[in-house]
Amino acid sequence: MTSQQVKIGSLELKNPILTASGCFGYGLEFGEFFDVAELGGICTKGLSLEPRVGNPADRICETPAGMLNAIGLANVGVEVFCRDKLPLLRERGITVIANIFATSLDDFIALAERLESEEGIHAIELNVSCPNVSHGGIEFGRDVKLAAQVTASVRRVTRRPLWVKMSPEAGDLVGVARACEDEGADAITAINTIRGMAIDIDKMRPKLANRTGGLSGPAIRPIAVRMVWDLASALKIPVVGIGGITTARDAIEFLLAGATAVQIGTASFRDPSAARRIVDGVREYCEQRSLSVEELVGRARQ
Amino acid sequence: MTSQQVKIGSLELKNPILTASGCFGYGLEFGEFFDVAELGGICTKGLSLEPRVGNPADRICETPAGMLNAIGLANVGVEVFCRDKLPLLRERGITVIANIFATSLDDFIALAERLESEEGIHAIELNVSCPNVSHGGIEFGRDVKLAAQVTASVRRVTRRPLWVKMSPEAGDLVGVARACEDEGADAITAINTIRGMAIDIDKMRPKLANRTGGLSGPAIRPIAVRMVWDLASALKIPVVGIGGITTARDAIEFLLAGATAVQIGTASFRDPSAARRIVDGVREYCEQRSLSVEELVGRARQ
Amino acid sequence: MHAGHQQPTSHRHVDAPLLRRESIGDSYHVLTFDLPSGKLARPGQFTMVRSDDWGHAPLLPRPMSYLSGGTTPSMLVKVCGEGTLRLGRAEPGDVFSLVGPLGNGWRAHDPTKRQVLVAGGVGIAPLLFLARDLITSGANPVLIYGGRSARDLPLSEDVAELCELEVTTDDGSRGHHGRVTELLSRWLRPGFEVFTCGPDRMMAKVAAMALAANVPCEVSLETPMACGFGVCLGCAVPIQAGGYLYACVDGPCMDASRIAWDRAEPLVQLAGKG
Amino acid sequence: MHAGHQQPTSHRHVDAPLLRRESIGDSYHVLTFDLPSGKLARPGQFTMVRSDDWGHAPLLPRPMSYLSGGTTPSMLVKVCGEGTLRLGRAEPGDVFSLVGPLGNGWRAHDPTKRQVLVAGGVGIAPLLFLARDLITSGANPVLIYGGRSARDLPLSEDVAELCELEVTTDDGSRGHHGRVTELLSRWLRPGFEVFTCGPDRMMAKVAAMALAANVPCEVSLETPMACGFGVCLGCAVPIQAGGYLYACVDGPCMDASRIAWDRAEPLVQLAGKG
Ligand SMILES: Cc1cc2nc3c(=O)[nH]c(=O)nc-3n(C[C@H](O)[C@H](O)[C@H](O)COP(=O)(O)OP(=O)(O)OC[C@H]3O[C@@H](n4cnc5c(N)ncnc54)[C@H](O)[C@@H]3O)c2cc1C
Ligand SMILES: Cc1cc2nc3c(=O)[nH]c(=O)nc-3n(C[C@H](O)[C@H](O)[C@H](O)COP(=O)(O)OP(=O)(O)OC[C@H]3O[C@@H](n4cnc5c(N)ncnc54)[C@H](O)[C@@H]3O)c2cc1C
Ligand SMILES: Cc1cc2nc3c(=O)[nH]c(=O)nc-3n(C[C@H](O)[C@H](O)[C@H](O)COP(=O)(O)O)c2cc1C
Ligand SMILES: Cc1cc2nc3c(=O)[nH]c(=O)nc-3n(C[C@H](O)[C@H](O)[C@H](O)COP(=O)(O)O)c2cc1C
Ligand code: FES
Ligand code: FES
Repeated sequence: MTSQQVKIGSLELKNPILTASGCFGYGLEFGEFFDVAELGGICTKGLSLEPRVGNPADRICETPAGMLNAIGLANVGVEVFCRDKLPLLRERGITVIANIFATSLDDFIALAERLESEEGIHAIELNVSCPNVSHGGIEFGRDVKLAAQVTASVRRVTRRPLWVKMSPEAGDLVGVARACEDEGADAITAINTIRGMAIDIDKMRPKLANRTGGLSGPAIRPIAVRMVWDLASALKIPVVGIGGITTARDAIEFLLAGATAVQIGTASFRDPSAARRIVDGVREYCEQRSLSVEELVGRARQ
Repeated sequence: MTSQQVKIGSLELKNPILTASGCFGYGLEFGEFFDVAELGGICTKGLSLEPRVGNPADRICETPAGMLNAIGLANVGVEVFCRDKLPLLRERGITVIANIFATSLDDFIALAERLESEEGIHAIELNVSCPNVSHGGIEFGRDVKLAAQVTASVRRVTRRPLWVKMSPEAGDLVGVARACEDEGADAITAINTIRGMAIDIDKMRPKLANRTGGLSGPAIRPIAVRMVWDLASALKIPVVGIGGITTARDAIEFLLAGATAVQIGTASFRDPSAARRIVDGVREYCEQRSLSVEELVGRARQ
Repeated sequence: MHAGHQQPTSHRHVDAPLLRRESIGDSYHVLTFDLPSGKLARPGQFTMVRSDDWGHAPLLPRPMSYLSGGTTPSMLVKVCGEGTLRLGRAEPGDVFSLVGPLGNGWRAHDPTKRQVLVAGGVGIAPLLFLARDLITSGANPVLIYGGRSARDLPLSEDVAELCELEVTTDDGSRGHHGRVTELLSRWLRPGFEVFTCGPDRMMAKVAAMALAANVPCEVSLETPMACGFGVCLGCAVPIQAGGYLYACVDGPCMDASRIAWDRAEPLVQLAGKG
Repeated sequence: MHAGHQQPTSHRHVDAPLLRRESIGDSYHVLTFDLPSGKLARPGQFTMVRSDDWGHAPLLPRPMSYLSGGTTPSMLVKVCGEGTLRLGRAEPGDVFSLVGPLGNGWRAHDPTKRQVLVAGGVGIAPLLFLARDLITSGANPVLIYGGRSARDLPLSEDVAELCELEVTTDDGSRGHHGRVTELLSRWLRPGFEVFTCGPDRMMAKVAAMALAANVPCEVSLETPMACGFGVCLGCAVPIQAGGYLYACVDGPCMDASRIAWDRAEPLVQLAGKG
């Protein structure tokens, strides 16, 4: 039995497979498909201080080997999450990474403070990179100074492991990540969706009411793997890889590139049990080579 | 009969379908598949002052709905092109856009000067955005000042229509394009490939000898359409759209987004006659709606 | 948000072999699956269908209403793009991933009323399933069925054998020459309730008429869907109360009066595709 | 760069229906196409095969050597990934896009010499085609055929009927227990010339032995290919003279002595896949 455990800062995960924010609801909706506690952990749908209804329809459309989404961070809000969802997650023994989102520094701080008092939250993931909201958090993620600032501010109010989720559109990705590392981030998550657009040529207008949406799915995997490689080369803290992972082979690609853990996003729509299958597939790959997951991390770089 | 003609600055194209640099050789290799003169035009493989042998193998690999390439701008060099290829292109009545590439300002200038004396070149396309060569042109394409500088310098030495091809990785894409417009570019081409990586999990190392390669194909289309939309909103000069176009429907998507013409890249590998078929498909679409191509341009924006 | 979905249930995701494919013309196909272990579907529910053979594209599973339930459930597929093209080519024995039954079926009918079922094209599927159910429970529904032309009225014979049927076609190639809404008016009286599924533009019109006439009206919505069980939030439906409901978990069957049809414009635009 | 490719020719891109698929075990399939109008292939040439049904993934056509030419050419496909899996499932009547014949075939044989054909696994295809040709032209080739096990020697019966055959398997399940290179040495004498196709690692070894023994050796290379006709420059082969040749237009058949095997390391790494 090879070890599947990985450590992200002080946080131990039973395996490197997490589910991605916005693609796994609040972690409860999948209970009917498999025991979610068997995953390394889950990232919640992005939480804001107040509930958000999200963008008008249409919000999604399919593209070659990918999809565009402009959900607009619809979510129940941090209060309802703590009241209705978190207790059930605790009960089920699920490792929870709370993905939080705000449009101002103060709101980011308020969110982190609000969660600090709650039990059963194992890490905070700052979404500074959502492409789908006007004056959205994405500015934070594209600018080195702003990213540093939001990381530092949240760092001050939480003792929990702090992850920062990168925007692939940051002109200076590595610079932004380094700044977050310097301000005390425990891990960098990469990548969020890439802004795209699809046009309905019969109706002669964008398919999404929001015009643009975030591109996700297998189509973006090569871009994500490259960014994870670049980040892992530049950073001391762990990188959590994400982008188009559909099979165990894909997950292993990210581990070999230098990711310490990975997140499964769009693949859960295609197959609700995708994350569960990937856990098994990665274990099998390790068994065949009698390598632990930690021995896989960054191995393609040697 | 609806008009298929478009104007890009002073250059008239019989239709909006061009072939992309590096995906159509020197325009001669396709003579066996169809009459290339029926296209709006072709962009040559990137030309440098001296011949280049290119990168070690493997240079390409397939990804979901896309491919990575790290050819390294292998090309016969501007002299051989002018001696062996250009005369044949002239003979066949093909509209030729010379895609040029250099790693220094002086070389860009020398290339443009060398081509100025040649007949049968209808425009110059500056590749300031190739991701596959170290100290490669890409720096020019990512920095507003450098992009402006190279455009201005080449502008001074050529009377030919001057196109500048954008890097999708410019943090400030619109800013870079505006700078080129201000310095006298006649059109902006978008987009070049996006840097990506694929890892062979059996060999545990990157599939490409160059490690990273440029992602092209249908996978990147939504990103390209969005960038063309953004550029068309910001610029006065025409935008030439490119990225994942495989069918006439895809080409029309770019036109509706604001592109005045489009280029066909990877699709020519999948079907050597792709560009030819797209010319027919676009005409058909126009006929059905009795709209000219120029009436399609930017129509999704109204 | 969608409490109904939070008790872990099982058998909601199965790999099922196709038992048979009956083609009706070249654009409609009835697919029947063998799924002894699956959860049983109610009329109005749907399933997310996909095959691993699709590889990376088409990427997402395709939502399909149940035409019939039980352990050999069937769907009626209209070919209109990449995914349905592949479904229309499926051969017996091919294995498909079925996530379902999903969503809320039609609301229970009111035994004191007569049910008027209004179907447009492929929208017949969930209504034929409903009609069968109603008849077993002693009701006597009438079905108004409209399509572009005679070719776009799949399964109308089955309906005719089952209950009262009124047919309309846009081109007059069969039945009344016109729209279902023209035949609907005379049924919009006290003592009736409407159930409708079809192109969104048609449903919007039917809903408006029913509401105006004070007749209860239930619609089955088609929105783009990525997951089908309430996690992607892609299937938003704007509602009168403000904000959105989610077609996959709060629907697809809903009381028409809840929907903010005015804000549902893009949804109505889907009509072409429905 | 590849002058041979610049005179416009025709019939090089046809949509051809599959005539039949003969499967050998579950991982090898002989596909025979009907292409009355196509250009005729010579041994050693290849074609780029794709089906529109593949949609966007697999994206690129797959290079396949001709197993036989004429107006009903055939290929031997080994299933090893997404594309070959689909090819292995093809049914008669399915239409494929064939771009070819492409590349240079085997160089003309030397009538004063005897030809030693060295095949590894699926590399048998272009060599069986060559053997047939040699025999029609009065030559008397010998073929050394190696595979992992007895299951990996497709078409060996056909070879046996045709000419002298020596078989080796890595696991000894058939013929000589070992590698082709062990049987090769005794043929490496004046008066012989070698033609080889198989895993790159095998070809590298065969080439090295032949060169050392001063016996002419022609190899058929497998490199990744996007276009197949000299425009993508993806199929680079490092050569002794420095720089690169392109397998699709300068090959796939080349004189082994031209290749810089030392710089071809990634190519040799492909061996696993060949
Ligand atoms: C709850 C529900 C029940 C449905 N029941 C049926 C049924 O019984 N029979 C039937 O033939 N069709 C039904 N549809 C519509 C069916 O899902 C679409 O026709 C199908 O997804 C089109 O896929 P495609 O790849 O062929 O078309 P494409 O246009 O290639 O699909 C592109 C993308 O758009 C989405 N899409 C396109 N049209 C629709 C649509 N009308 N509704 C939702 N998504 C769409 C697809 O899912 C895909 O993600 C239903 C839809 C929903 C939401
Ligand atoms: C000139 C030439 C002739 C060939 N002749 C034959 C033949 O007669 N029979 C046969 O079975 N195979 C032959 N091959 C190899 C065959 O092309 C590959 O096995 C096939 O492309 C694999 O595709 P896949 O999708 O199944 O595998 P995947 O691994 O999924 O393919 C992924 C990508 O890698 C490429 N690739 C993978 N393996 C190879 C390889 N060995 N060579 C080149 N590209 C590869 C694919 O084309 C595709 O682009 C030949 C290759 C070349 C270059
Ligand atoms: C429908 C949808 C909703 C998403 N919502 C969020 C979100 O709320 N917060 C966030 O940080 N990322 C969100 N993402 C981005 C994903 O977490 C992930 O970074 C991205 O989809 C790339 O991974 P994938 O290709 O595996 O899907 C969302 C993605 C999708 C498809
Ligand atoms: C094999 C290959 C070689 C290329 N070479 C060049 C080049 O020399 N110069 C250039 O400006 N772009 C080059 N490109 C980029 C294409 O011109 C185009 O911008 C990109 O591939 C996106 O379009 P597509 O998705 O239609 O292929 C190359 C692309 C490929 C796939
Ligand atoms: S389809 Fe995903 S939430 Fe409704
Ligand atoms: S395969 Fe494209 S140049 Fe050889």
